[in-house]
Amino acid sequence: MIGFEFVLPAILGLPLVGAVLIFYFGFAPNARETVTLLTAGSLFALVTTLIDPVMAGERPEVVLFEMLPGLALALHAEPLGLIFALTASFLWIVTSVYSIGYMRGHHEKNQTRFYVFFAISITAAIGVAVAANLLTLFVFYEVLTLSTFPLVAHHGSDKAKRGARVYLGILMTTSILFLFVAIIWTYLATGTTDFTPGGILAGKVSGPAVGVLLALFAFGIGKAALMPFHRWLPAAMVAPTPVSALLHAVAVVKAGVFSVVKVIVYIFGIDFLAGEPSGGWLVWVAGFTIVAASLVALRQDNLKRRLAYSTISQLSYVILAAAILAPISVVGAAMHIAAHAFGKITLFFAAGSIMVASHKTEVSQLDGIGRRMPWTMGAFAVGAVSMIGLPPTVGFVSKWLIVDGAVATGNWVALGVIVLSTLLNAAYFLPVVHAAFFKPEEALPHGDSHSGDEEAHGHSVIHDHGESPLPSVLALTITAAGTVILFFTADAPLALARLLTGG
Amino acid sequence: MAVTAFGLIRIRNLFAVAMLFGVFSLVAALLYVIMDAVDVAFTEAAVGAGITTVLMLGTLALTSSVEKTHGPRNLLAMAVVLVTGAGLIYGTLDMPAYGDPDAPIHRHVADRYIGKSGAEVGPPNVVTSVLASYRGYDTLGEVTVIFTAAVGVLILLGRGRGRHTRRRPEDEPELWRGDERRLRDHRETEL
Amino acid sequence: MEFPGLFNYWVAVVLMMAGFYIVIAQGNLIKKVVGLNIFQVSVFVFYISMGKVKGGTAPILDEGIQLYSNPLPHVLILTAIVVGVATTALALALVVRIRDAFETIEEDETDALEAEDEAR
Amino acid sequence: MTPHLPVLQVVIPLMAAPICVVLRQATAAWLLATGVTWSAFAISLMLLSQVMDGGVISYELGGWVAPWGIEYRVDPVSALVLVIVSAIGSVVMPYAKKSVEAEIAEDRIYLFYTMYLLCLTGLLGIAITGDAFNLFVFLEVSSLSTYVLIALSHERRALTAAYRYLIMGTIGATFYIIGVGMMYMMTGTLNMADLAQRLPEVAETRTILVALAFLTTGISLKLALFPLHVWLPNAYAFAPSVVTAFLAATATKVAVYVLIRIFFTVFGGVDVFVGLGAGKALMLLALVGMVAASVTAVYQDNVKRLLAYSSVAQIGYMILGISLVSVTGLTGGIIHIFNHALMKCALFLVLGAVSLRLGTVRLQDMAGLGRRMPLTMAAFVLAGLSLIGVPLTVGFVSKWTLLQAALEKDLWLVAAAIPVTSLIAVVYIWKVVETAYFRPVPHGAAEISEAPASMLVPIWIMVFACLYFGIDATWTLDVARSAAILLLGGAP
Repeated sequence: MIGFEFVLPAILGLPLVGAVLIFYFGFAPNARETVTLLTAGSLFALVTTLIDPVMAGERPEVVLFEMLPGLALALHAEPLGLIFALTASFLWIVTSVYSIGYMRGHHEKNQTRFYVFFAISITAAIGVAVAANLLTLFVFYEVLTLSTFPLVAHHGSDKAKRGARVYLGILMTTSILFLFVAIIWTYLATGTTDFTPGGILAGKVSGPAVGVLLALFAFGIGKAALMPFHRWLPAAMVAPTPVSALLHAVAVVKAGVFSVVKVIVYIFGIDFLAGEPSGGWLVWVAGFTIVAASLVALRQDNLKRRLAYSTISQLSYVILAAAILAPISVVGAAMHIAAHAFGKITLFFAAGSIMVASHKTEVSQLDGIGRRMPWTMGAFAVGAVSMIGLPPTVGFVSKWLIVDGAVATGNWVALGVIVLSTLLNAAYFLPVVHAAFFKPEEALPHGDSHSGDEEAHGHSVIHDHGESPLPSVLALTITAAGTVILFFTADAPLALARLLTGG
Repeated sequence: MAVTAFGLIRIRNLFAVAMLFGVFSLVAALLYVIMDAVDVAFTEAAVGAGITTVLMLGTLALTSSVEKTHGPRNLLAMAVVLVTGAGLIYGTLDMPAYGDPDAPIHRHVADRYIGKSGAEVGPPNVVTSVLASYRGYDTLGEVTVIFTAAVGVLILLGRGRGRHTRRRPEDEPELWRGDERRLRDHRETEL
Repeated sequence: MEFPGLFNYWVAVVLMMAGFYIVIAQGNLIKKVVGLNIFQVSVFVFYISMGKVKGGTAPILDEGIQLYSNPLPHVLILTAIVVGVATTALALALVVRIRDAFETIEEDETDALEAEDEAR
Repeated sequence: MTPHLPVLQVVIPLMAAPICVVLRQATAAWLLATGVTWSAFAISLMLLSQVMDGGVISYELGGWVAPWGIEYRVDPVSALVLVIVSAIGSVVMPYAKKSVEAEIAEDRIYLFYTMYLLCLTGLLGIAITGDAFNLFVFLEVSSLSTYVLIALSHERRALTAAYRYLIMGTIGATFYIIGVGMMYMMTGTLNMADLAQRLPEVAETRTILVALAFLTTGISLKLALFPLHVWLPNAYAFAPSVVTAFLAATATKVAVYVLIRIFFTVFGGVDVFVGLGAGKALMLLALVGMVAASVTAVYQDNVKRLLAYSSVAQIGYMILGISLVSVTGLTGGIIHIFNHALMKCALFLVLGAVSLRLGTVRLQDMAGLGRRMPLTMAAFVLAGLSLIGVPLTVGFVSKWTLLQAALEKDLWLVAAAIPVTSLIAVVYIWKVVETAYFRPVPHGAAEISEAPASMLVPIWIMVFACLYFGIDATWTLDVARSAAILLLGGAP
């Protein structure tokens, strides 16, 4: 058994060392990619060593150093963070495999820069996951924002820069303007920023101030994409597909909702917040975001944009689940972080594969593509099912828990939202699947894509294409399988998630 | 004195301005004598009226001697000046009356200078004692300022010629000034 | 005795403001320097005024004199005068250089030329 | 040796300056100046450790007891400022050699170092002296040398910038003298500690009120407090690179220090902020300055001037910290003096390297520079992030402390202004970063190489300092806090 004082800094340092090595091996792509995969693999292995002790009830904490007097940069391991860290580190492996196929198949430039910043982003995401206090969380949160900027702006074109600017602008604005203030407020009110089971704010803040503080946190964590601060996600669609996967599944948005849940559970405390009526608005905002984003998704023809709005909607599921403030729904929230990660990454991988293989980006172009790319579209179908929340996928498990919590607390608003959005989810995903497999392939050549998307190179002739490169297909098959496997083995993560509420 | 000052605002010929400024300085020096500040009066007469005027004339020789146009009367400047002036007048209201021997200014540090400097330092001129001893450090600073200005002028105007003799810091300030003037005279003759 | 008591200070203030006005309102660079000098000299007058003791004499120790004017302001002003001249010398040197570079010593004209530089 | 440290601190560079003139040789002058600055740095560190261990040091010049003689007084605040000034002064020196050779005529270089040392002397003298009039003398030493240093640039606009600075600086100094004169008139002393004891008796008089107003205005001119900052942008933009880096990191900081001195030591026994209303007025100016100058910075095309406006905004932060009049606020103000010195110095040094290689610092000419000078621009990014206030950099520490101070007092508007200006900082820093990294190198651009090692090392020293003191701010915060407590405790 390795000591925690070693493991916790190690899972933080490993991807960082990886980043340095990747940079060093930039001249030799094969060596570089080997390093990436090795780092990702060993990171996941390291994180898994934390499972047993955490399950056994240990909550190890490591203080790295004191940053401000009385405020340390510290790491700890607890169930919620562990779920996030496991998800992120596992998906990093898969994403790396996929990236290799995608980046080479697509002849991207600046590949070394891509892998380096990807590794740094993972470092930051792990840092967010194991942060022991708000200050540490904030530090890694900002590092994550900054390190993903070069990824979003990867193409360097004007459009990419514009998208990246919106991305950076919104995330920076919300975090500095709201989150930063909220953290200092919390610190002044309580004298600490440590994440503590049961919360630290009880008795320190009361009345309307609780609602305001909650708002500062909820909107300040812009990565959770709560409306109206969701614009950065569609804007970031200019990035290459592996980056989208990183944003939507592996790290960024997950770090957002994770932080929100963590703040609700460990800073406010579920019981405290449940007793304060001024915090009740969050359910409404989250519910509104779910429905509104779904409606917008329905109208998007660009596949990636449709997925982006779907993400916005799904993220608010997590926030909604946490805001219901029932122990069982908080477990659901934790589960949904993992569930959505696996489902959405599959969908993005599929969208990227379609683009690499056929240069198609619009939903309306996908008629009959399932016959040319059966593996890809099969995986897409599985991912979609998980998004809708049907068995036998993990999406069903998390949704079930959330509904359970809503019923238990009699939160009919939440329940209505979930039912409605499930229908909407089906409405925007199933037609894609249907068209891919059951509509005949269009014979006429397509003109330039109407979206003007950078990645659509305007091939005027449909060329004969099959599946995308093997690594990509492999990756999306793994994640699709993951959603199914997690459904059948949900007990393990659930056991971990249940520790959250002491249940 | 006020007349000369206001005259300066209006006159455009810069030669006249320079001369008038000399007159202004001399009047100030006279005032100093009336107010018992003989040392200061000497310095003002020599430095203010003398050197400054020479400097100005020197500069005028190098540039143009007539001020070109007046812009429109600057109301903002006037407002700033009036506000500042009003503030100062307001501040004077609580000042001790002119020449009052009981004002705090005369009761604290100055007493000791007058009372003991003869014994502690030596020279009968208290100003000299204070300058050289009690506040000798200010004088060192003053020398440094002159040195700075001299080197500065040298850098700005000495066109690649490093011809100037080294002066030792313990020299009297007067000598320094003379040196500076020599420097400038030298430059003028070259042009 | 209120009025004459403060009269000296008021004169100093008026002179200061005349100098100050020249500095900020005049466009000619040399005249600004002149204004600066007037401003400073007036401050000196102000200092010397406060050092004066009615009935006192110059602070040179001598038998039989009891009342001296305050020597400290004199010392300060000696220093300040020298500093002022140094500043003036430097300012005038700068004016000469500006004249070399811009061929004018009027502020509005240098401003215009600077704007041209900016546009380049 | 040790008891004479305070005087050595100032006198060593002072004496070295004339020697520089005698040497008449560029390299020799550079060597001497480097040695002197580093020894000044060592002395300041010793002083700081002495002060932190043993309390305030008082040194009587010429053996005359204050208030009759002139006193040097070192407390945590002045010790910290001494360290900042001499540290920046010494770290810049290795960098200066190449940069100065490129920007200043060969035969004037030794005089440049003379001026540089004099400027250092003046700034150190201001920080260490305990006498109000002596401060004026050193203020003039530093100012005069600064004017010359700015005018040394071969850019002709530097001359007018220096002239404008001279006029405004002299007005500021004269205002200061008027203020000192009035205080002297009412108390009969010039020693700061003595003044602090005697002022409360006469604090109610109009004369003292006006004296305070004049002191504040005079110093505000020097520290470029909005709206008295008009001299600063051009002065910084057109001065030689080394000078800009040095001045940006030290000159305004020392002026802020003087303001702190006047408010908290000299007027320590007087209720300056609430009673005389200075707090509100300063806070307002600071806030307006922060926002207005930041916005102006966004529209600048010359990157040096962009950073100069950003300096004006950052000075607003310091003044804001002072105007909050709480231990936390003052700590924030003081620590920002330190932190901002580090990051601005780094940024301006980067620009010096850019101008050495590229010959210009205009934004459009910097396209694609990230590829051509990777190490230099990476330093710019890191220091820029610090300016924004990203965690793990010094900027974050300042903002954390200031925001905390604002929230302590429930000043929500102030609390909002701090993040808002950070966001504007994101905009102007990002403008540069994007140009340097995501814009292609213009066609036909001359081949350029990375900056020489003698420049990169100082740049990266500053950048690492930005990171180090951002990651572990306990030491700096301790010093700043003890200084703040001392200042608020009613003065030494």
